[in-house]
Amino acid sequence: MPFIPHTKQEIEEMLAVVGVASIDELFSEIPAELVSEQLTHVPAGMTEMEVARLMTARSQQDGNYINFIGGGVYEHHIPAAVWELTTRGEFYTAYTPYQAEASQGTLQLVYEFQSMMTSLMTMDVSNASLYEGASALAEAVLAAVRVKKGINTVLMPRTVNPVYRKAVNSIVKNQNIELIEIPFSIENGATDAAAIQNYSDRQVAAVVVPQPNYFGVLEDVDTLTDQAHEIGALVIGVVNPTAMALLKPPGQWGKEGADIAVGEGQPLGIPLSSGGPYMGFMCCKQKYVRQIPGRIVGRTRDEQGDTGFTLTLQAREQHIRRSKATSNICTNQGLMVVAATLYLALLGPQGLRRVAERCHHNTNTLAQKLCATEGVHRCFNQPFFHEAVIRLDRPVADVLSAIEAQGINGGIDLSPDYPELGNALLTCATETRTIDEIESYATHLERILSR
Amino acid sequence: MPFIPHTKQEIEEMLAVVGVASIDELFSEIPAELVSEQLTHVPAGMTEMEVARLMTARSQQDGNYINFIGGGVYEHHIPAAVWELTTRGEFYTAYTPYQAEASQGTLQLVYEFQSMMTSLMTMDVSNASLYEGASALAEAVLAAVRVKKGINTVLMPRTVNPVYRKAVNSIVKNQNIELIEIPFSIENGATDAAAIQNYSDRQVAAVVVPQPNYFGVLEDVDTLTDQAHEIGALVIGVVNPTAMALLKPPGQWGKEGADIAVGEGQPLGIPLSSGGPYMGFMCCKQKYVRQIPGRIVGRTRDEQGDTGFTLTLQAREQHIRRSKATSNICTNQGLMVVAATLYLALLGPQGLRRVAERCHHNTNTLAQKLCATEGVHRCFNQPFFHEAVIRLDRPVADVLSAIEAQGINGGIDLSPDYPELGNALLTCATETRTIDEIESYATHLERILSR
Amino acid sequence: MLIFEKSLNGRTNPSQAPSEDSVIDDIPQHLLRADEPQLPSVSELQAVRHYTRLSQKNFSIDTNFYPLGSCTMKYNPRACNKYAMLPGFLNRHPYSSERTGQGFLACMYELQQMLLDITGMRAVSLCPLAGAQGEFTGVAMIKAYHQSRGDAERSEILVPDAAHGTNPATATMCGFKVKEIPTDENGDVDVGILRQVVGPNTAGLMLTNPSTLGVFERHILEVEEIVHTAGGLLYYDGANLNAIMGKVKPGDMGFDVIHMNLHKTFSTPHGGGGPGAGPVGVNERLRPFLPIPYVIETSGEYRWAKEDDCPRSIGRLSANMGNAGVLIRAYIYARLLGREGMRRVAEFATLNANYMMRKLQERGVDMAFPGRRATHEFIVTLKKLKDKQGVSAMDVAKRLLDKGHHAPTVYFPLLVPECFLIEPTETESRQELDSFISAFAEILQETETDPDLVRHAPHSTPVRRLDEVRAARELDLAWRDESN
Amino acid sequence: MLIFEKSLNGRTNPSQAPSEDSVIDDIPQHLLRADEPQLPSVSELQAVRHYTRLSQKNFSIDTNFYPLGSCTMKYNPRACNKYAMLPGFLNRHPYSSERTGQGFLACMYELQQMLLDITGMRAVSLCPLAGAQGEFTGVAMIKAYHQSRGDAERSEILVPDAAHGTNPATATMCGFKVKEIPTDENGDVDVGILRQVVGPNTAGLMLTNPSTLGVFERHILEVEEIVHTAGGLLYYDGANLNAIMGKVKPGDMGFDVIHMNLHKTFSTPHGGGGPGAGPVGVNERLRPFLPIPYVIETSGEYRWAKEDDCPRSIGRLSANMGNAGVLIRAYIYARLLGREGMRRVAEFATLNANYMMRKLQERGVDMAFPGRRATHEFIVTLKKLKDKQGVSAMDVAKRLLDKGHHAPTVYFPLLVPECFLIEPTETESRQELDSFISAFAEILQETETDPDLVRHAPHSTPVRRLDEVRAARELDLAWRDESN
Ligand SMILES: Cc1ncc(COP(=O)(O)O)c(C=O)c1O
Ligand SMILES: Cc1ncc(COP(=O)(O)O)c(C=O)c1O
Repeated sequence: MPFIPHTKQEIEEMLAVVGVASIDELFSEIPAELVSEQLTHVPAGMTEMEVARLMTARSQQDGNYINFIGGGVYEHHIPAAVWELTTRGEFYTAYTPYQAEASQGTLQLVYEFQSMMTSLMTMDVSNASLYEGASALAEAVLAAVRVKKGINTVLMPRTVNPVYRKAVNSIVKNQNIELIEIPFSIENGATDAAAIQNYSDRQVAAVVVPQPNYFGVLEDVDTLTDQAHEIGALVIGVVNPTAMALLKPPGQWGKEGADIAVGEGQPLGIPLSSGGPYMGFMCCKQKYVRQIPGRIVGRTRDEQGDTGFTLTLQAREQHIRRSKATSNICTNQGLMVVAATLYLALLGPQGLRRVAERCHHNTNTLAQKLCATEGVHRCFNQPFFHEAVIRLDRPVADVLSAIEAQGINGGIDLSPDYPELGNALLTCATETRTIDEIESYATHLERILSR
Repeated sequence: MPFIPHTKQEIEEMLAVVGVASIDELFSEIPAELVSEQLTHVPAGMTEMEVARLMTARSQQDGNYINFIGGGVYEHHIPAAVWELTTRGEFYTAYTPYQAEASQGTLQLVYEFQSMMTSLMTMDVSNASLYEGASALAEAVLAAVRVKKGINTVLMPRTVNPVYRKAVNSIVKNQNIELIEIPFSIENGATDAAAIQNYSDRQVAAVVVPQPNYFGVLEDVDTLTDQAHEIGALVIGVVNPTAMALLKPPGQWGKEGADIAVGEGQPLGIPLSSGGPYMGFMCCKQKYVRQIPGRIVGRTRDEQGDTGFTLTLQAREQHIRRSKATSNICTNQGLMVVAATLYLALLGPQGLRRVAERCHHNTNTLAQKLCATEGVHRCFNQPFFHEAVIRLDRPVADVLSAIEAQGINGGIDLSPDYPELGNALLTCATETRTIDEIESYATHLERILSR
Repeated sequence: MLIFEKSLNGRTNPSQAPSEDSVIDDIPQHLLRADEPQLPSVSELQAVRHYTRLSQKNFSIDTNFYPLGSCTMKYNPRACNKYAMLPGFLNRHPYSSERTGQGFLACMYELQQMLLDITGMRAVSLCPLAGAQGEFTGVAMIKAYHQSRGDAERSEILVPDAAHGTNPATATMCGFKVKEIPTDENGDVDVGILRQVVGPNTAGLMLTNPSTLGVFERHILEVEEIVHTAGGLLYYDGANLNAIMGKVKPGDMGFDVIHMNLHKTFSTPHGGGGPGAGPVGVNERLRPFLPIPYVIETSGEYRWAKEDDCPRSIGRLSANMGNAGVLIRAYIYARLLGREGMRRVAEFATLNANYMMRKLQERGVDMAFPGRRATHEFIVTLKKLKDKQGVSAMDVAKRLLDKGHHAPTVYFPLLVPECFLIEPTETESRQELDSFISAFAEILQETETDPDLVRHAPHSTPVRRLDEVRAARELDLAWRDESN
Repeated sequence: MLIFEKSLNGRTNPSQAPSEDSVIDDIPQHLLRADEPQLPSVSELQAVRHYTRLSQKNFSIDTNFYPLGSCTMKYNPRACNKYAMLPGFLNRHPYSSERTGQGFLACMYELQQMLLDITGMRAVSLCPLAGAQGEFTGVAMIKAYHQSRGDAERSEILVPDAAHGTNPATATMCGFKVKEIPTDENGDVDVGILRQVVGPNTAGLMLTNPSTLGVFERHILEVEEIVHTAGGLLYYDGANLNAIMGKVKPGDMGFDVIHMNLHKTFSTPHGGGGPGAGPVGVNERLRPFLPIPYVIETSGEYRWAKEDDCPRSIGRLSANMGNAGVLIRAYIYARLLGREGMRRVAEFATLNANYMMRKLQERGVDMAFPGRRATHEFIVTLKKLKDKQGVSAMDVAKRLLDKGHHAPTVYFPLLVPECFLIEPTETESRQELDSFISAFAEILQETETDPDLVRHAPHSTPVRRLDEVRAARELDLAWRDESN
């Protein structure tokens, strides 16, 4: 029996110990009318060899595209050591470190992760991960509303990733929280800072500030932060962690810094994988530590005075606080934290910075090459990072299909979410793209547009 | 600097400790005229990302053929756990277990491997691996000659894998050992047992007995063994380890059993990999334990009486016995032993037997399907296992090329090594081949031959 | 030692960073970072060695018996990892077109179909990223359902007192009030009280069955009738599906919505805390509200159902489409097991639990519900030991670590004093169970001969018992370079 | 506990064996096996858990500093493993045609070219499967060379007394007599004696340079002249190439034939004992004798040179074409390092060794050759400690294990009493070196304060000091089921 070690003789002996005649008798408390027939839509079991063959075929069916899509999820080089170590059984098959003494590996690693993330964000505190970027932003909104008791409004720039805005809304609307959209300048793609001033003192719990924003455009984070603080709102930064090796981190925005920083941890050593598993991160100022959700690891001492690590501040969590918990989150994305920690340790501050710089350089090159074709223009005149919006002279979807037929994933069609931008295409070239690939994209685009 | 952790400051401090001004000064004892210029044929270093790209392209260039080649190297299903564990750093990056107390993992594993191999072969002793099958056979010949002091002749059937015979000869001829070829019956492909009787008492150190032989033909191992023993020779069995789950093992051949058993361990969980690394195994009767080469692990006690494992009988080996050692072997194929041990543990006696049976079943099916085409015949009428020789009506090389163009590796052209067999093709279908693949081969063959 | 203590300014790993210099002078100075983040500067060997050694400080399934109740710590087949990590799966961008993902989507679609069969529900979405997000999704659907019918009064979610913490926490997150229903002395929901509590405010009841008390809720059909009659819906917390897979279907018990924990029942790894996957299944009534996206098939082509297809959906819960890599592992697991294997999971998980329960009883250990059959888990109570010897369940748990076994879940459910929730799972051999039972008996002996040995356990772990109070009082949550 | 002790008759792993029943009735009964081999019958989890736990009982590069002299235990980049394990490489059958292996062969060809450059030789074969087989190949070529000239008298191979055991053992295997050449007090070959010993019987001299004494052979050009003048050839044991790569080429020193240990210098893993790769390089003189196969290129196509191309070759040494997977790892390593990186390997390996040597000297440790520069390794002698304290080098070695460091090579070379051969390698950080130095100093302290602590070391390893005499006397080389 696959994965079941029992022999016939053992089964009999064990049934005798229990004092029943058959395994079915163990289920005798289940009302007879509920017991089901054989499953019909689960096929018969396969051997590992057969499964290997099936999965290899399935995975090859999906082809091998040269990727210029970003949109918050980035193809980066992942050092081989990252996943060779992350999948070690001791990390891969452990549970949440509830028994601290038997989990020092995971716990110390998470403490190191928290140290790395707080330093990258220049914040005081980090948790041990949330599900992914969008729900992390939702949790930040809920935390801000808890801090600002009684205020249920949060300002959400239209420059925030549309799927983030949708997911946040699906989650927070259940607590009657209202997200008010802040417009952006159609010239430069940046959030309209002045709009914040329309909200006077104490009406707004928080202002969300993306950096870079969904368009890759760099926001004037200092002004946005200061204005938000002026109207008494908290500032929730949504940032790309790779970018933070290069750009001013949330803790340094404006006079006081952002209050909470969240984002998608996928760029830190986590493969694209059709969308997951990824990892949301959340950092905050010390004073809000009891308001944030998710696990937190602390350094402490053991009975003999030696250093050790343990989960702490669990009184925020569902297994202790139940209906009064800061969140219902239990299982998080622990293994992705292992990968991210290894990634950051292998890259180091300079390595991460070089990756960020190269992404920018490549996207810059890409934008220039694409815009060399007639009818192709940059959408915004603002400084950008890592992603660029390009305007075409015809519907983007058709162009992307034609490019895909050449083995290239060209980017994201913005027109459904931002009709005001016309035929806008969001595209990106990380450090993994070579100049040949960038030129091939430009050449194909030119050919397609000249048809 | 890739893989070198030194910072500028450290280098300076370390040079100061040593008391030199520069690294070059550390090389001052090397005669100046010998110091070389920069390397010219080693390209500049690449990043891991670039190497990943290069190697992915190179590996994809080699295509993905459906494999019907055997010839002593077999495509088997390898459980995922085998290499996920074998490449754990603690196995992968350890050295030979010279410090036993710091190497109990490797040592116990090797002891378990020795236990598995001796049981599979029904022999008393196993070593901890040799390089691969052919050189293991050479070492067995050398050991036999050591046992039979003064006798330098060994009988080598023509049914033994030709590359094995060549390699053995390259190795043993340096000690003036003569290999005498024993012919085989052209009807049934089996070694001519009667030929052994031509050699009277005490002229022959050993007779090599393959099972199955290179053609996949099953030898009458009992008769061969008894006749060899009758003329006072040792018997060296060369066997396929998978087959030993099904076939009578060397220790049970004839009245007294073979004296030494060797072979290629590749079928036990080791990938094809263009020819290596594989693993030679060698087992023998207790009385010859001091004559065999290679490392051997023994179970013993520690200072407190607890069980532990250590290398033993090292007085046979080069690092102790130097010019009087049984062999010059030092580094062996340790990591392949890890894989083989895991493979055997995961398959178990019944699993291994099912693999052996399925290989036979599939090759049988393949032979039948191929021979359904006109002009294609089985070469031999003898029972076989795992491989089959097929005779075509035209040169095999051309047919194999045509089959290859269809994405199929059809087998081995025997005509260069066995011109007496005509257009003979050695082919094989392991448990990894599906009936569809077998039929596709037959269909393509029919089409090609009907041209 | 922390990785930071091995770090040295100026050390780099050039193999891991792009080698070409880049132009960034178009980014204005005031947007740039001035300082360097305190990430470690270590060599590749230092990183590999540090984290390899750290890993060895963990207990895990691959190294230890891990009978953690409610968590289903069973063998994670290595094949699931290997084939989920094929480059074709890893390298696909989530926003690339469905045309470029038919192999992946086929797996997802078939997984949906299998889950429907196993749960007896009518539609399923693979989106939720863990059990708790599955719960959120389910309760949000209940809310949307009542709202769609103008039934706005229903502001309460009922939860048994034995429920997992995520149940009440979820209800709150969805804007509901939580009402606890007590458990009767046999471990079933107190049906009498349930009858009194339900009413026009009842939005629904969340139930785990088998419950977190290690027993099957025998009054399930009565409970169903009470709640449905009152106009509430029934939510099934599928964390314990391992106990009944292939034997009973939640849909047949009358549940309207269910989440599953694939990281439990379908054996995807727990990864030291995650990731998981918490698909939700619904009956016809709730189908329109399912979260997006999920996979639909039209004439052999797979695609994501999104906003346009599902106008009444509760929407998205995350930026992407579920923990795809986890779902692929679950899919592989399901294919390896097949329909017969699914049923055997429940059977042998249950056999192992009942065997252990009986053996421990023979050694004098008290059960919380001695009159009941164990499901895939059971509850031990060490109250007598605490009262007599002053040795707590936590002490015994720590001492188990010394004997090479991970401790069971302690102090949950909250209503059983000094309790262990013990779940051996079906993949453990009898030898392993016996070894745990002997260790347990040895410890009980030690509580008499040398209670301090137990009170100060563990002794053989990388650290001794940790001071959790200090951890919470003197918060030290991140390393900072004091030398700077 | 052995895996066999976890085994139970009748337990199977159906996922791992073909599911269909097979027909085998055409095989006659007398050729079949009657009994079942005693392989373990364990579940997948039992196997995974057993071998995961076993692995943790090893010291390894990935977990410990491992300054094992002559073995070059440096970081094995994980990228080498990952990309060598790509399915395209793993799934190729060695007897498939060269057309189906151009990607693989390109790597092999380029590796040959790089090795030629590094060694200064004229042709190279990648066949030999380890250093010792490389030596065999080289000495067999020397034999073939003399034979081809009718120079049949040459029956002796000269070997310095400091040489690695494989050198004399190889000479014997090739049918030569071995003559040992002593070392002078500074660690160089005694040139005076060499002159006396060479003659018409001299087939060749095997030399390691830098030698196994941790010094560069300063008289190398003189030695070369003596041997060549006598009509012998010069064999270079390249085990220590790590010390001089990119700095000096063996070809320039006048060697006729050389082997390399790619599992040392090119950082392919040692794997607990292997596999290795021991390519041989030759100058023009020996080129015709190179073992087959090796890769040749004609107009952009790669193929194996075999019997027909190389009629005077010494032939094959194995059934296939070298340890391909090891060679790919070496190739990747070479590409990661590049030409500059190669040179740095030698430089920093040498810096680390000289630093350690000086630091240990400062702590009062005696060097075997205090007047010499260390190469990438150096020799410590603890004779004084043995004489005064009765604590042996082996005792100190075992005590080092307690401090978390693997011991250096002990009692080799044989001519230095109570010696340690210490090779830190270039990939270790100064922190790691300092930590070893402190541990060493601590142990020296302990030999005065508590010598028994050292004599009975190790104390913290999975087992205490093992009885090797018992192991050899009461041979127990395989487990047998005593219950049968
Ligand atoms: C009974 C029960 N319900 C819900 C959950 C929450 O699931 P998750 O941790 O995947 O969010 C758990 C997990 O421990 C559980 O045991
Ligand atoms: C100096 C020297 N020569 C030769 C060898 C033999 O190499 P291998 O172990 O690869 O056979 C070694 C290996 O330890 C060595 O150190």
